[in-house]
Amino acid sequence: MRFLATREQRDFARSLDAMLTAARTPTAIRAWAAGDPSPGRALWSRLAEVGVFALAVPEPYEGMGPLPVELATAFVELGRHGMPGPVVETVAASALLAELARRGEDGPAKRLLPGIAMGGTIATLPPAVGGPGYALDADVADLVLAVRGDELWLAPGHEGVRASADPARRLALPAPGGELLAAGPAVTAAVAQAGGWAVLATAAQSLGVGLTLLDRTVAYAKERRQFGTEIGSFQAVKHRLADTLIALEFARPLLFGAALTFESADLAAAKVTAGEAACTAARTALQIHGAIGYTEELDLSLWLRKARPLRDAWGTPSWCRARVLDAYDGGS
Amino acid sequence: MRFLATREQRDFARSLDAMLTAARTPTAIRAWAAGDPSPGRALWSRLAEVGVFALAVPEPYEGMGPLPVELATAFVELGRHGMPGPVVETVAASALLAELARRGEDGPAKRLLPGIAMGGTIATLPPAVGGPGYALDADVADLVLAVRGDELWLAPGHEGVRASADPARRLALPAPGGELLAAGPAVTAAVAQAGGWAVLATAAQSLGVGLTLLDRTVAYAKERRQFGTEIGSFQAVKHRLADTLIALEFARPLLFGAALTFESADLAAAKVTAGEAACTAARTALQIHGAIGYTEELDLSLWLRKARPLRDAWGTPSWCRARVLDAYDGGS
Amino acid sequence: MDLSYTPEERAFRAEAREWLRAHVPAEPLPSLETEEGFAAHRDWEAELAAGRWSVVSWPERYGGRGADIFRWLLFEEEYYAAGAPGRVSQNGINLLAPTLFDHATEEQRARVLPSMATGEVIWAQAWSEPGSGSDLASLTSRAVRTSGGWLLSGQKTWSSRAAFADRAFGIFRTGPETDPARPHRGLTYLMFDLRAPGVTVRPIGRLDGKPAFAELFLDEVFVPDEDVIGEPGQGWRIAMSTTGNERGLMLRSPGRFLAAADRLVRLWRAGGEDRGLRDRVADAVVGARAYQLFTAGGAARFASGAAIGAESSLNKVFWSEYDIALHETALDLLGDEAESADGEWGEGYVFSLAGPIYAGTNEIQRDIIAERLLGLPKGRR
Amino acid sequence: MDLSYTPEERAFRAEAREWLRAHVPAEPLPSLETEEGFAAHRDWEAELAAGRWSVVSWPERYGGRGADIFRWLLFEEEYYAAGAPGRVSQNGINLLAPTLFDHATEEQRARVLPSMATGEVIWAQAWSEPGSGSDLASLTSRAVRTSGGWLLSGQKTWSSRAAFADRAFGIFRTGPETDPARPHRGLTYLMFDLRAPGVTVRPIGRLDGKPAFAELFLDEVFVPDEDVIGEPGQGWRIAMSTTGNERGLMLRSPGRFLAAADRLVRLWRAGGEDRGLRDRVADAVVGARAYQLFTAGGAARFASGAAIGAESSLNKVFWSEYDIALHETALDLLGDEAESADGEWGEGYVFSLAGPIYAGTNEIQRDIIAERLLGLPKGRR
Repeated sequence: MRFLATREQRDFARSLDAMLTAARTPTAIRAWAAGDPSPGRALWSRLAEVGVFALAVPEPYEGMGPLPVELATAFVELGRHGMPGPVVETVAASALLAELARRGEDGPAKRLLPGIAMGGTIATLPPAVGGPGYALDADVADLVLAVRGDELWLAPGHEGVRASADPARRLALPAPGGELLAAGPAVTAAVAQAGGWAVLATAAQSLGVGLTLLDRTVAYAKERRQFGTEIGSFQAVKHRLADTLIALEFARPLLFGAALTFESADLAAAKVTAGEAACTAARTALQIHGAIGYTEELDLSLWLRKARPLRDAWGTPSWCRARVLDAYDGGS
Repeated sequence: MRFLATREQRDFARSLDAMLTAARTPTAIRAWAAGDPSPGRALWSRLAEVGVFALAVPEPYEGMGPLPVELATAFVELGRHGMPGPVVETVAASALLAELARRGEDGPAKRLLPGIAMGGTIATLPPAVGGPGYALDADVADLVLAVRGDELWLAPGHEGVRASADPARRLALPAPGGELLAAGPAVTAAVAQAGGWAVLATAAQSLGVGLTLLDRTVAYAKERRQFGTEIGSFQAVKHRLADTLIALEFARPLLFGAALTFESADLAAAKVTAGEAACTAARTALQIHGAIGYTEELDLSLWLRKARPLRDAWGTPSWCRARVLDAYDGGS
Repeated sequence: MDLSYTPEERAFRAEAREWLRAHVPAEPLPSLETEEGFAAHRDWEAELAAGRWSVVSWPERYGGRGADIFRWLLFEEEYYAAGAPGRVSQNGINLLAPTLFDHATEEQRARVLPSMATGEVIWAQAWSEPGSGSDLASLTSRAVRTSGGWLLSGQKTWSSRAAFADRAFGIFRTGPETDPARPHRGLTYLMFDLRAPGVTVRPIGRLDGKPAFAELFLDEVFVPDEDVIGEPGQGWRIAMSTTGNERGLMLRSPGRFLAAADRLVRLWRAGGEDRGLRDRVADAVVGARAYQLFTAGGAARFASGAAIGAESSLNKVFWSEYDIALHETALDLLGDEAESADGEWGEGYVFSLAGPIYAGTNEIQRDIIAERLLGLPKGRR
Repeated sequence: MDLSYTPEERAFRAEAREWLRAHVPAEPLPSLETEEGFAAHRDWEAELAAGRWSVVSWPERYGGRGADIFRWLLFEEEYYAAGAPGRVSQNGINLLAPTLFDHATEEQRARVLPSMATGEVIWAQAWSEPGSGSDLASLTSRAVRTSGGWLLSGQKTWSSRAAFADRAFGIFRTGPETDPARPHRGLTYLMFDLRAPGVTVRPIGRLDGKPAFAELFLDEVFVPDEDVIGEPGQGWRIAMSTTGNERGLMLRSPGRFLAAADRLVRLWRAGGEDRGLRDRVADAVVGARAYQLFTAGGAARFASGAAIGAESSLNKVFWSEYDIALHETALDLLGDEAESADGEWGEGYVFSLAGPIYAGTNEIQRDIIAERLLGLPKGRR
């Protein structure tokens, strides 16, 4: 048992970090929110080049997967840099098609998976559980899937876009009708599998969002002076930042543990813990920044607004906690 | 609307405070816990002399009541000084007998209320709702009541004493059998009325316990030095004490509001809020005192151990919150 | 001790309720942080003023009803219970007006208050500066003496409502360069026109993008002597004297939270009374009641002549944390629909997040509570 | 990155499980904070030692199995899952033994460790003094040079287990009078006999009255040179070097919380799965898993040669708050029966309350996290 990232995994994270830092994601996020997805699409392609969208895709379909630990690693970086777009949904769609193929229905996989893996296809679909059924960024996506009962449909686009609390998230229902891709129990099983990947990716993204909120706030607390001293020397500020670090650092092992076991309870535990930790980080970041943190023009807002929607997407905290206990059958 | 204590109410509180301070209640509390109730009984008589046990007793039975605001005022002081014994239960018993009398069954009231009001009778009975049915300090009480269905019984003593988390609270079941005092719907109504008084008195006692925990901790924080300075100058200590004060000061108006309206939702709101505030004060007091606060020999322990049992007695927080919503029919 | 109302108070409440029932718009107005919504809210202020409900606690000669604090609290309860619009005039009414009553000349009051009461002039506050958030004493914007008045230069920020408001008030340095030992000296309280030459207003979007406040760039903006409040150099004392009065009770009226808790219970019941969130819903009801009663006690002390001092810090921390908790509970009740919530819950949540920051951060308030109410030693914070 | 066990590890786990199933007392032992319970727990230590399970991570020559940290964690999981008794030897095993491995002579190890492993000698710690709780560097108890050894004088307090233990260890001032600028200088690490002439042990009752610790009054207590660990004057460095190693991972083993969460779920299910407490029960399960995995990561870093530094402060704050939350949830599940709960929930709750206080208060730990892990400036605290 060596519960530590391998050198390759660390290098993968570092190279994504470097690429996304150089790409100045805040510009892409603001453009995405303003209805111009082109900088985001350019970034999408670069992520695909290094394999991010191939991690849930099996090799026969131009993928490298399934590699859940690497996926979690990548999505922490996507969260840290605030990558816009239906990144989680694209992974979920790829996992869905891959599982369908594993169960014998490989037509849709053959047709659609290579495009996803290579980055040419941005896919989306509504979360499998509860919710109003919005498919994130369906207005931008190349491929909108919809699950209706035990049928998988290729939707003919989307209906009107509705605002999210995070302007870089665009909510729309898949349009009715379209093309039936598959039906029956294999679809139901594949939807469940896709949900697991989405939960994992969302948890990772949440953790990354929380880490950036903490990093930026620590940096601000070291700079900002009030009452003649850096505010980071006030014990109330220090302790709140310490508690935020604790929340994030105990979410991290749950995330990678879930990537390794892929068990429903572990996935749910990672999701609720990372989601709540990111929200804690958001509250901390806002309070310590004060009024400046409450403005949309500071880039901090790009992460602040993401924390809560990610906490609730693909399984609210309540849903996650229910899953933890449903599956519980004793310690270790 | 003048939601302020009158001069008489303030004077009443001040005279109780002076009496209990002079009486050095910690000695009585420790003796009570060790099985020697005599100092506690002596205090009991002095409280009765100034009318504390007459506040829920109507005038025809040697009482001064009903005076719920004065009762709440007195019980804050009892809590502040940690008065041992079934003070709440005695008030509940008196309210029960008074309500029975008001509903026409005045035999038990005539026989038993004067003794309670004058302080000669220490009474107890189990809480009306849920719980294991222990009558507090039944081993010391002169009068043990028991409600069985819609019957009120005078129990022939108690069964074995069980330990409480607060050694100054002694738990025992009323012994079976005894004398039937009353039966029928009047008993049920009187039990409900008694519950209201008990909730009020317990909430007041909790508030008093919390106030003392805060006062003693503030005093300690001003004295105790570590790292070359009073620990009360550390911001983490200051903020925790400030939050404790907020919790207590927002419980106080709920308590007196409940005394004025005597509505079920207001009583429950006061109880849960004062009970939780006292527990907050206990956690704060323990943490700021550090190891010395964790010892039974420091008098602080006498209040620390009381906070949680009082929070749960005569209606747990969950029960109280349910009452708040049961009765809710819109604001103001 | 009592909680009962006089027949006159009950009649006042009934009159307010009836007027509101007849006049409150059936549909919510557009957000007051938009140009369209600002105008709609200004119209609503005029309508309130026409019914003499815009400033009930002011003397009648300025447009009020001379209501005491108990009636003011009753009015607020009715106002929020009726679902009436947010008050676009609140900066003027809650911050500037008390200062005018305490420190202005009768001429200034007669000139400023009536148009504030009708919404004809909407006021923005101009306290903070980029380098001076919580540490207000370190202000550097200056007012320099000129013939017949003063010339303001410098930068203000977090000026609520300034994106669309007419005039503003704040304190400016008129004394010698900042003396680090006595930073509160040499500040002067002034009113100025947001459309005067030399004023540049740059709206700032808050988290949801709405321009809830603005930066003000001031370049030799002329302010006539008649718009100085109190003595030059006394601005700090004047500004602080109003923060210690009943403002502590009026910053958020209990009526707001009673109404919000009511909506929350309705949301909870409509969703099937989720047992997992029951305790938090109950706590919202209890908290609103606690705040109502705490305020009633404060009002009674105030009415009996006591000053509202550091205890307004208890109030500030309580309501600001309460407000966030209430909105978080609502969003959790909405579950995965919370993301697309707007209006009372979505915008309300964003608004609540500012509570622990503005009007003295909660960290500062807790320091004040610890030092002034508990007597703990001053630390370096 | 992986979470799998080798066949050898699985065999080790199976062996431990089987031994524990055969040996763990069917009924809980009396509380180890009573004389009777202390003796029963000492017997249990002997039984553990007979099975060579008392100190699995020690070398075989001292009674251990040379288990690496992964096996130690596995053993702990099995130990707590089996409901085995608390470890009365833990002060010696967790605090003194690591110091002996790092700083003692071979003679000292051979003399001290075997009797510690069997429970023949139970060790108490003697760190704190009445004026020095969190501020350990301000210690004033002294060791004065005498022929062939040292004479200890002064007072120690919060000495866990000392009411019934045999020997104790701690640091004493041997250098010049406290230099306020360098309070850590001149301290020496010593072991001494609690029954030696000059030692008075005064048990102190904790909140539930049980004598979980004691005051030690020392009046010229002779300590031979052979019981000094490391160089005289180096006591601070020696004491601190062990707090920064794997002790941070071993202070509370994950197995304890996995077992406690398991009991909590059983309590919740037995009570009908109260929906109002479901989330807190789930959080206990999640927290135990998080702590298990966090520790697994720390163990992997430790095994790969990294030092466990300030991150042990993350661990300390987490488990201590977790432990209280878990017990509070249990007591809330018990509702109005909580007052009369004893054993695992009642006594466990009292025990949990000490967590945020001892081994460095959580306030100090948060300062360390902020300064060493986040790089925030040192404040005056």
